[in-house]
Amino acid sequence: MSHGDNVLIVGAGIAGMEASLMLAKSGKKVYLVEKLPLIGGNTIKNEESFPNLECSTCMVAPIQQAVLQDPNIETMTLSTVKKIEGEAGHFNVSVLKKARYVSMTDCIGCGMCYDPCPVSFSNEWEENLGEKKAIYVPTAGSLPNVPAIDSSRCLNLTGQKECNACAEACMFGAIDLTEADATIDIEVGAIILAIGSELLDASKLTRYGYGRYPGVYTSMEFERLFASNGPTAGEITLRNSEKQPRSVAIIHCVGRDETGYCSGICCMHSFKHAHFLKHKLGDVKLYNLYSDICVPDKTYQKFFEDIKKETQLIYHPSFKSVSVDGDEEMLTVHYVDASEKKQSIAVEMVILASAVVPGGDAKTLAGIAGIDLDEKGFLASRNDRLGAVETNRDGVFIAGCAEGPKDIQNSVIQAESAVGRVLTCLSANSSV
Amino acid sequence: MEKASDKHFEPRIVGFLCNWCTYAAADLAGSSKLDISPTFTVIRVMCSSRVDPNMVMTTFFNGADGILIAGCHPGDCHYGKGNYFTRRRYAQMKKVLEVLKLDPERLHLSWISAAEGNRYAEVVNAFADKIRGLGPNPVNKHSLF
Amino acid sequence: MSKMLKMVSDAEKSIVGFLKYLLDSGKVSGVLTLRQINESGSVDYGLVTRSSELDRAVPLMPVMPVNAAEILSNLTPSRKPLAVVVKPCELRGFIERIKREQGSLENLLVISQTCGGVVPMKVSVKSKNKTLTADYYKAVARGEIPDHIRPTCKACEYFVPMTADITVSMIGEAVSSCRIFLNSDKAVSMAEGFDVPAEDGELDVSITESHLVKRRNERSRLFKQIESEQKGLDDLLQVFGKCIGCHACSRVCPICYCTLCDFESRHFDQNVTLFEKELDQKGGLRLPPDTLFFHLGRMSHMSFSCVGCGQCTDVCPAEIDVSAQFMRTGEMTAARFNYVPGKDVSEEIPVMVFKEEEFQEIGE
Amino acid sequence: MGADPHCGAEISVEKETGKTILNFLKHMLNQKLIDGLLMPVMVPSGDSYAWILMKDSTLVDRANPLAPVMPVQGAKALKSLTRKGKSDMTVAAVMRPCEVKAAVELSKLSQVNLDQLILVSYDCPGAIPLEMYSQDPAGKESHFRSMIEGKQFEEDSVKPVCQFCTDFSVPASDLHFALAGEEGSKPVIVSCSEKGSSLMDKMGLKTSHDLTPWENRVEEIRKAKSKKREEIYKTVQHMVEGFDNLLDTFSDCIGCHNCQSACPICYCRQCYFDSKEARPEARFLLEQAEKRGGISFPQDKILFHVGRMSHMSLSCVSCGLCSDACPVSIPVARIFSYVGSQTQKAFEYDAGKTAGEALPMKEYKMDELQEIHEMIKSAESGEVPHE
Amino acid sequence: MKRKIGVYICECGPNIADNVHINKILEAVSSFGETDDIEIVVKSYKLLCSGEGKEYLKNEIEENKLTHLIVAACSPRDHNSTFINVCKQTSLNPYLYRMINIREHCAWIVHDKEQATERAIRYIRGGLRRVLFQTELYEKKLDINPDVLVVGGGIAGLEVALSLASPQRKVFLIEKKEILGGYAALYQSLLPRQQEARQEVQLKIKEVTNHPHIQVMTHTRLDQMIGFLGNFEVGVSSIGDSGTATDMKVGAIVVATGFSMTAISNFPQFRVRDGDEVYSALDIEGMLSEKGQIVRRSGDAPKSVGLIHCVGRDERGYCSRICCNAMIKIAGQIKAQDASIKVSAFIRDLCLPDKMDQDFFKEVKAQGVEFIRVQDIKSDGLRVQYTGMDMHSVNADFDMLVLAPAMEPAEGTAGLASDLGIPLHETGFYQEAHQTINPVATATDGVFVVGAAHGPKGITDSVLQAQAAAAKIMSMLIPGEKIIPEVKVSEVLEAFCMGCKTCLEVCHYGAIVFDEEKSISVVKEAICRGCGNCAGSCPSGAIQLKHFTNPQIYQEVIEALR
Repeated sequence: MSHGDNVLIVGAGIAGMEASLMLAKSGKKVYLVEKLPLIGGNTIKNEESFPNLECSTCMVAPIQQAVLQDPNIETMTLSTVKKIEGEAGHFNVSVLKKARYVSMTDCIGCGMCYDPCPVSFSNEWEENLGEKKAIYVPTAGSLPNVPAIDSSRCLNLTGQKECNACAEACMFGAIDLTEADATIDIEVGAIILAIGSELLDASKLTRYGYGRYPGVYTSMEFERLFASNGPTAGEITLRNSEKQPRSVAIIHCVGRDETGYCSGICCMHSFKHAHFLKHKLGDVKLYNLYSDICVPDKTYQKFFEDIKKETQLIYHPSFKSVSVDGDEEMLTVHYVDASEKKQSIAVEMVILASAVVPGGDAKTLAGIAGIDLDEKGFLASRNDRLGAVETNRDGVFIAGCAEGPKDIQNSVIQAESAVGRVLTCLSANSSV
Repeated sequence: MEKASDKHFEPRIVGFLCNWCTYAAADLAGSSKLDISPTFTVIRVMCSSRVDPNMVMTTFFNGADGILIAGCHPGDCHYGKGNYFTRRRYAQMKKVLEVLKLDPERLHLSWISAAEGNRYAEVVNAFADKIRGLGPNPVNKHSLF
Repeated sequence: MSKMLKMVSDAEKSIVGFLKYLLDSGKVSGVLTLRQINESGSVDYGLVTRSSELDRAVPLMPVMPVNAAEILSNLTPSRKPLAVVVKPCELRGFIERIKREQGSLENLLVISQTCGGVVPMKVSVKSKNKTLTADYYKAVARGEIPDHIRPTCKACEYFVPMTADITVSMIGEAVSSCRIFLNSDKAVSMAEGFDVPAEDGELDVSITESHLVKRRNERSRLFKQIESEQKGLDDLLQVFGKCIGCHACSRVCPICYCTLCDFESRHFDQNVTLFEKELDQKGGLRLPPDTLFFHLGRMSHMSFSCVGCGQCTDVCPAEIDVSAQFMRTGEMTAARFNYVPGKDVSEEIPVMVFKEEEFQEIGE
Repeated sequence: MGADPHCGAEISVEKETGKTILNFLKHMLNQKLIDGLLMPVMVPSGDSYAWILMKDSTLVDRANPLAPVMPVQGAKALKSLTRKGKSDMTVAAVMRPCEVKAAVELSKLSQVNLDQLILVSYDCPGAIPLEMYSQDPAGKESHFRSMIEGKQFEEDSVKPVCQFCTDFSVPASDLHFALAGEEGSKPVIVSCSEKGSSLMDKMGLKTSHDLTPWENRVEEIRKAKSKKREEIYKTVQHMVEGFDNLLDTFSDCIGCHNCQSACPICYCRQCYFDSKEARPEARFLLEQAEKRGGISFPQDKILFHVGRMSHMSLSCVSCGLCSDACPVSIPVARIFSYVGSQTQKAFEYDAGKTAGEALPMKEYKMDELQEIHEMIKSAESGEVPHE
Repeated sequence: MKRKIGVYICECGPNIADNVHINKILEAVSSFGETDDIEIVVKSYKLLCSGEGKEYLKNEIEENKLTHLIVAACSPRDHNSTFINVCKQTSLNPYLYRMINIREHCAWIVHDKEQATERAIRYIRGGLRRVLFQTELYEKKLDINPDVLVVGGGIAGLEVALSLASPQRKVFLIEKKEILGGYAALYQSLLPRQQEARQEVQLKIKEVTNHPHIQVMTHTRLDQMIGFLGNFEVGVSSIGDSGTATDMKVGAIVVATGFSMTAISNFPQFRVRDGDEVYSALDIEGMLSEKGQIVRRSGDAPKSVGLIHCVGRDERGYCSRICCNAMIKIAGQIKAQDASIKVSAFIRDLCLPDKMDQDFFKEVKAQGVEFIRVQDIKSDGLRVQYTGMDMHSVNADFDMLVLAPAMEPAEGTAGLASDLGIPLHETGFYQEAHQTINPVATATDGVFVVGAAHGPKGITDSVLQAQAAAAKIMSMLIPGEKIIPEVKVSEVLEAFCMGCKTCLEVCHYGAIVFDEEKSISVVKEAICRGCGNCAGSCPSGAIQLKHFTNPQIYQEVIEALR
């Protein structure tokens, strides 16, 4: 198989994984580059995904397994793309593979090394709601089931102390604190960028009081709070007290105005959260503050209609008018209603449905790949085929939330679509 | 019949778990090193709908003190609709055991998703405790079966 | 001169005592015997592993809930020694099954009795066994044929077990005592250490011979009766005409070991078009079909192995005396091959062997 | 097929109802409205009946549409005729309501094809146990006749299940002979389906007859019988509730599985419990015995019956054939009738009432059986489920 | 033949070794077969999933001439495939091997070492019993036909055809109308995403019609389909009097039958009489591409236009996703035509889920279009009566009204669905195989649904789905290669099947068919996914799931009850 048949996929979220599997199935060699120590992306942070409230792990785990077991897919975790040269058909790519300090082949994921590690820090993957050791897997059931060492935390690697606790605990000699970062050069015929997205940093929008009041959560924080494999094992309890909230306000469209677009998924996400709360906590007072209800799918409105019964919908014409203040215990949500009247509600918990924004590394990657960003900072599609996966650089395609906010379904569709374009191009190249 | 009183009674509990959800949950429980009743024997099937009444009844009358059937939550079936049929067959078997008052509590159905490692442990242990409370399956207690 | 145990208590007590010894001494790990399982007097076959469980054992009870031959097939080959108490015809049935690879004698200690016959199920179930036994044992002790036993039992010539390791003498024995004959070395070694020491002794032929005569007479009477009733196919229809085709007879038959009888198999379901043809010819036809055919077929398959246990008659919902019919046909076919079903494992089943020079008369 | 009669017509009356019906059918045959008739005919030995499919009308005279006994369930006869597809000839079968119900159940299992069948039923006073009948055929014949003519539908000389049968009239048949009218009323032919009414049109029957008196009478009897039913079910309850009672009730069972082979609903070619794979290994049997001090033979004594309940009780039509077939007189029929009534209630299903209705185990609804989820919840939250 | 079972216990370093007594297990297991004539080879190894481990296992199998293999280690979900691959490199059929999970199910969850050991032994003995009942199974390789049938010549159908057609893969494109392009071809201008790509639709049509490997059949409908992924046989016929029928063989089918729209006269709350100046959004599209501008029937331009969104949304039970954009576009065009025209858009919610939409909306709003949010709205002729969010009821008159009715399934959808064995969603659109992770596939393997036939969507999403389906097909049906269907499928035991069709009705994939001749069920192995629902439904065990047969499962049960 010529290098022209190889494909580089950046980002191992649902889009990247789906694309990898399909390309592998059609006999292409796939390099799947992921910056985190685990694959699965944001999907696996959701316990249940809308609209069917289907268990995400049940959906995604088989896909993760398949990716890791596929002989045609070389998964590179903790890795980032540093250089892309050449053109469609033959790109030269160099990938920086950060040291994991744990051997992927020798480690069998028994987790004996966690306890001995003397230091622990808050776990970003768990939205800092949980702790992790310097040697860690982001969450129970992470795949690949091999821990990594956080070089910025490890006493030994930061030179604070000659600590070998983990290495001593490991019976497989899988831990090597001397491992060094490596740069790997690969040749591929096509590239799919599926680096996903992030949520708008809610603390930037001070009026919502995020970071100021412990009772204010981002939607992703709440996801982890609800997740049965999350930091609280699925117990919905308030940050500062162990209590369950008795009243919750879910604020839609956080940052819609600032970002200048509707993220399309927050409404469903927020309704899902209302549903979670109702079902886990029983008698809890719920408010959903919205200005537009965006449920663009044949199944979504029904979902919305069902949830409507469980929460109190509050319409407000202006995003600007919504703000949160209060104290450790109680929060007050202020807004201006349809007839221009100031209103406020008192709640114990606020969940902010923050806008979906480009990943922090989008800009850099765009630079490396030599492709345009759109004015929102997402990777720009050329869409001269009316589709939205081509970029201005031939042979480089985009998929998933990297291209713009999307739900799982549309990420998957776009990933498959990108694969379609790749296969058509490669076969065009080869048939020539 | 003896109740929780009999101390050293270690029940024999059989669990038919679907490969995609509950078996995965069992694995998660394992890798989370949770404490799970050693009286519970897992039997893996691809889908909970594979478990047929013959199998359950035979297992029961050959002395299982408890039988757990567990699969994906309704709607999440890896095979589309399998667990809806599981539910019907379970309802039928359960009904028969109820009508005959043959300790219907010894037969239990549960939906446990792949992420619910903790819940798996809870369900299994709670079930094991209930069975301990019920005492041995009467078919094991005399020579007439 | 073979060995025997001279017991002072009645046959039932004696043999139960012996069985307890076998279990307690660990010489066997299980005992298959009839048990009385409730106050109302229901009897089943139980495989018992605890000697306390033998308190409800009634090994010699003149009933036959199931023909033990099939049970023995399921219990064997056994990797541990078992003692089994069965009636002579059950043993013969088992021998026939062994010839068909449906079990083995390995690790079995076979105990049987000189059998006074068993009572029909309906009787045994209704009278719940208690009442009938007393008179029954008296009659047996007197060497007579008891009343209300199965007609087939009355006509049974093989009431002396042929291949048992141990024979409990019943016919012509005093009710209050009994003799247990140890016919094999296995039996003798099993009895070693039992509180009653083995002494020399033979089963008293004169009694059995005289009893045999009585049975023979019953037998010929029964068969004459059948002959007088039936000459040809029409008469068979008389007998089997009311058959409801439930095939219970084949299901309880110790010889019919097939899991799925050919007559229930798919190539016996007819296409409706076939019915239509037949209907055009005959103007009328019976549904479900093949009721008579089934019996003829079954006769041709197993009658030469029929041990005349009489289960089939007992279970027939239409009250057809199936076993009499099969015994008679059986005797005729078996006689033809001078073959005695269940006599000896080494004796081959007629249909499994042939001799060059046999049956010259056929085809001439 | 709807179970409510559309219309009724009085028919030319012989002194005897059986004859009347026979003539009616003969007429259908001669008019070529049907190509064949399936009816009970006395067997040569004269002490039982067999199902005969007949074509020429001379044979018809030998048949007895109102046979006092039910040795073979009519649905079984129909199954043997149409299992492998519908016939080109139209066959009318005269059967008891429970036989028609069984036929309808079997049609849902594609064992009987109703397309070319005309199911003819009649108000059934019940069937006389075969055992009793064969002891005194002549006597029972006249007794049964007197029951019909005297319109006695609450007789105790019939099988126990018949005594409390509430579906003794107008099931899912096409034509039905209304016999249970008031004193002295004449038999009325009632059509219960499109097929039925079109036949009656063809025969030029004016279907103006008022059915209410008959319906009232039937309702009356039904009330009485359902009362009896409740009483009997109570006694059955005691027989089957709990391991010990169940064990005692079936203690005489010899495992011949004849209840199953007589059952019209048990359509399996080989019952799972007779199959090789259901037969335990010798080793396992001894292990079990060692664990429990002993085991009983036949091994599946209880398992078989409970297993059978969990399979066919949903379709049980309480015809009582299983009891007739039991060599040790276990009241299987009453037991299965009771269990069936319970399981059918649970699925809001009425066996044999409506053709074309899906069998409970063949379909599902997404949001059904919520009580199960409740049960699961409560069970897992530690409380004891239901009660 | 003497059976020789190898039992290999993976110590998994300390994970298993520390929590169970390996030696006790070895002892207990070695005694298993003594009474039957089975030879047992039982050993433990440090780490079987390691490179050396696999080598070791491979040699063990060959050297000991094992007939069966048990690996007692971690969860089969981790390493079953690992050891299957090991078997595949040896003479041992991988289906005579069984993996026993003594880590997640014993060592890690039972914290009393004795008990954990007892568990492990129980599981392994169960495996030993079971593996003896397992049978060799073999993969089948099926030839495939790479060609594809596309039903519907709208934008999605065109894209599928173009993405797939190649010298190795022929594409048949059937369209019931006589022209290609569908709705997309009617649009005079396209939504923000594709403004500069207007002519692209026309280009695609040309490209398709001239493509050497695409056979276009307009005025043609699909009549019937049989077969399975890789091997479908399809019958199509031309609509109308001639009705000539054609049969074709293809490997996959893509349904791109698009959508339809209810006439605006069908909504009771909006009374429209003939000649009223009330139009549907589509009428306006037509008007624009025809006349190049928006005018009343009289020919003069309207002074005021009312745009009513979400018409039929409640009735249909879903939001059609593109109407807001479409209407905003029209509003913009009216303003562009004459800024003095008063344009009022009556909205329920603004559904603008694309990153570009919001700007587009602001742009248009800036042109002076007034957006009025209503809770309830009706109209009679040109008079609109609405209730705002402040609950006030208002009347307004316009000299033109434009309604945006919901997108609905194209007519014939239900019929085609049953021909192709695809379930319908309650909204009447086709139901996808899995809404989130398999959105373009359907219950029938090898049949795909794309574009608005799948649900309301715009051109971009339709094209994406089209390319997605194309990709699925390209990765499934590679010209010249074979496909390997599931091996662990159900099989009917002819001798026992009574043909009650229960299995047939519970099967979700239509993998079981009825053989009228024999009057029994028959499993289509190429379609069966091996869930075993059929086996669970059969009262007599006449249908069995290979590798999960009753005897096999029951062996585990027996051991569990010991």
